[in-house]
Amino acid sequence: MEKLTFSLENFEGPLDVLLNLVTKHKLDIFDIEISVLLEQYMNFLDEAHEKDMELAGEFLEMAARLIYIKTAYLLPQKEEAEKMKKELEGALIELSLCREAAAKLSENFIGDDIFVRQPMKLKADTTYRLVHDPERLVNAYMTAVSGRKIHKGRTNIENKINSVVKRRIVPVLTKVVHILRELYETGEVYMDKLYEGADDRSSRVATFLAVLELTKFGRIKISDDNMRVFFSGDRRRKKWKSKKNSEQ
Amino acid sequence: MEIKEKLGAIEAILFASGEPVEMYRLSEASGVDAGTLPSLIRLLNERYDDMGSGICIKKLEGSFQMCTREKYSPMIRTALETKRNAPLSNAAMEVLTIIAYNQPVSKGFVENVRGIDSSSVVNNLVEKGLVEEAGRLDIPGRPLVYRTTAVFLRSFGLSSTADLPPISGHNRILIDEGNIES
Amino acid sequence: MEIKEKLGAIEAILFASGEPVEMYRLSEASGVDAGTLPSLIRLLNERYDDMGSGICIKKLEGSFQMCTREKYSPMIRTALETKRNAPLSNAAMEVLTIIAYNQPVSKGFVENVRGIDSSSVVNNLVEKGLVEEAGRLDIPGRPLVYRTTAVFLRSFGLSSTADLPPISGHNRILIDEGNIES
Repeated sequence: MEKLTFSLENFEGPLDVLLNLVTKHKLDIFDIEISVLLEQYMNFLDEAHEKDMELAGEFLEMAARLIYIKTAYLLPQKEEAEKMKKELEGALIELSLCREAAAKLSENFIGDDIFVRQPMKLKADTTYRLVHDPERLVNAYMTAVSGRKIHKGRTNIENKINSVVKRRIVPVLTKVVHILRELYETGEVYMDKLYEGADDRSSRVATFLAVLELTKFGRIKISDDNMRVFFSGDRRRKKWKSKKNSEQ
Repeated sequence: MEIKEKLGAIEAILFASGEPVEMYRLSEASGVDAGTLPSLIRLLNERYDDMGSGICIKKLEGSFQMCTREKYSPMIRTALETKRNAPLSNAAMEVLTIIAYNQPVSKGFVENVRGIDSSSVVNNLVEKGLVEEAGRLDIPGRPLVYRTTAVFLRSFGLSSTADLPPISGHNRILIDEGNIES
Repeated sequence: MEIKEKLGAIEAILFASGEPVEMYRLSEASGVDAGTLPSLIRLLNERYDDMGSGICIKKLEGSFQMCTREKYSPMIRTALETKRNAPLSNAAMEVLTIIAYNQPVSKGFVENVRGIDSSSVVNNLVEKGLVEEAGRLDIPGRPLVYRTTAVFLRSFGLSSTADLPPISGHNRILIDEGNIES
């Protein structure tokens, strides 16, 4: 497949990238091959990363989302995966329809060719005449100030996090990051340790899926007794072992 | 009042107001009842056509506005010494389209369709007068919702949002706003 | 160019300009030579007369200006004044209260609180006499600040801004804008 050579700044967010990948690789937008899309998307991110560009959170979030969908297909129950894939396809179809409509609409732009007049400056009395209950002021003020929170401050971020968590995307990604971090430090880690602090079901599922995904990618291996995970390459593991031996 | 005078009054009011004038206001001020108004406006426009006039009256949703004809724009630009504006960016067109076809919608809705924060693009469209706020959603955070304006209609040669070109097969982008804001 | 088109161009230019347009500029932009211009304007005016049009072209010292006819002035005034009977929009109410509870404040402050450019809403409140300018801020750009007026107090049955109904929790949004010069 042709390699993508465009860079991050040419794109309006991750959906835009996906849509380009779908078009470029002639994927069926109504039935996307998630693994192909994921691979291409990862290549794209790598390339963008190589150019020393800071990857915005939403680009990583999308990677996690794709990984999650792909992983969910490994589960015996495929409904969740199907649902999430459909959601993603829906979003892409929507965006492409929207682009089509935008292109069509912009052909009709005549705004620059039509001129209007400024209103005539007449001495007309435009003083406001209606009378209201002063309590209306409080209501309006409270609404105005409540609106402030969504633009500034924490609520916005919280909303964002909530919506992400609701889609259960971040848990898998954070678990992937968590596992890799553990492994980078030590080279090998006990499975139990990975589940430490993962009290709720979704968090445990996320850990499980993260391990599964990393194994499937060949990034990590699981010991025969299913007790430990380690990097596929042996080097670090030995290092860890020798370190451990010296501690003893 | 003679019809001639009614036509004159409508012209004078639209000319002086500059901005779009709502049907009821035009009716109230000119003394022409709202039912007759559209046919008189049609009469005026026919007259302008016949004479090859430089002006015409556009219907923009429930309002009327007097404007110049497209074909004279180069001459007007010379006289006013103005340049063409930079065309709308793809991002701006995209956001404008999302708002136009789904209005009224919140910034959150737009962000959801585009998969990227579009707040500054929306603000920019508001500054350009193509989009305006249209109340708030009755959900936590009470986000503002936006709709297109008369300037938008005029700029794209539409007289109502109902005239927006249909999106291939879909009339609306089907997302329930309620789900987005959860 | 046909005469019809020349007339159209003159109309369009005068319409869009609003202000008086010098003869040489009108001639240059419309492509009609200055010598012919007065006769074409006369032609247009005759036509307006015949139709009882609400507009006409006036000659002022080497310039031309398109205006409304005197006799329609009362109707125009009515049209402009009918706007004042329209109740304040929610957006206008919000902006009004932000100014009322934090006055004097700049448009920038209002925009900050609402997250959206509210310049036209503020202008509208000024036009309605509910809000007025109250000096400039001593910060870069020297933005104008606004305060409420006596009309505002009357509209809400208050005798002073000290009587504004209290707001639970926070009385003012604490953003220091700097010093105000009156």
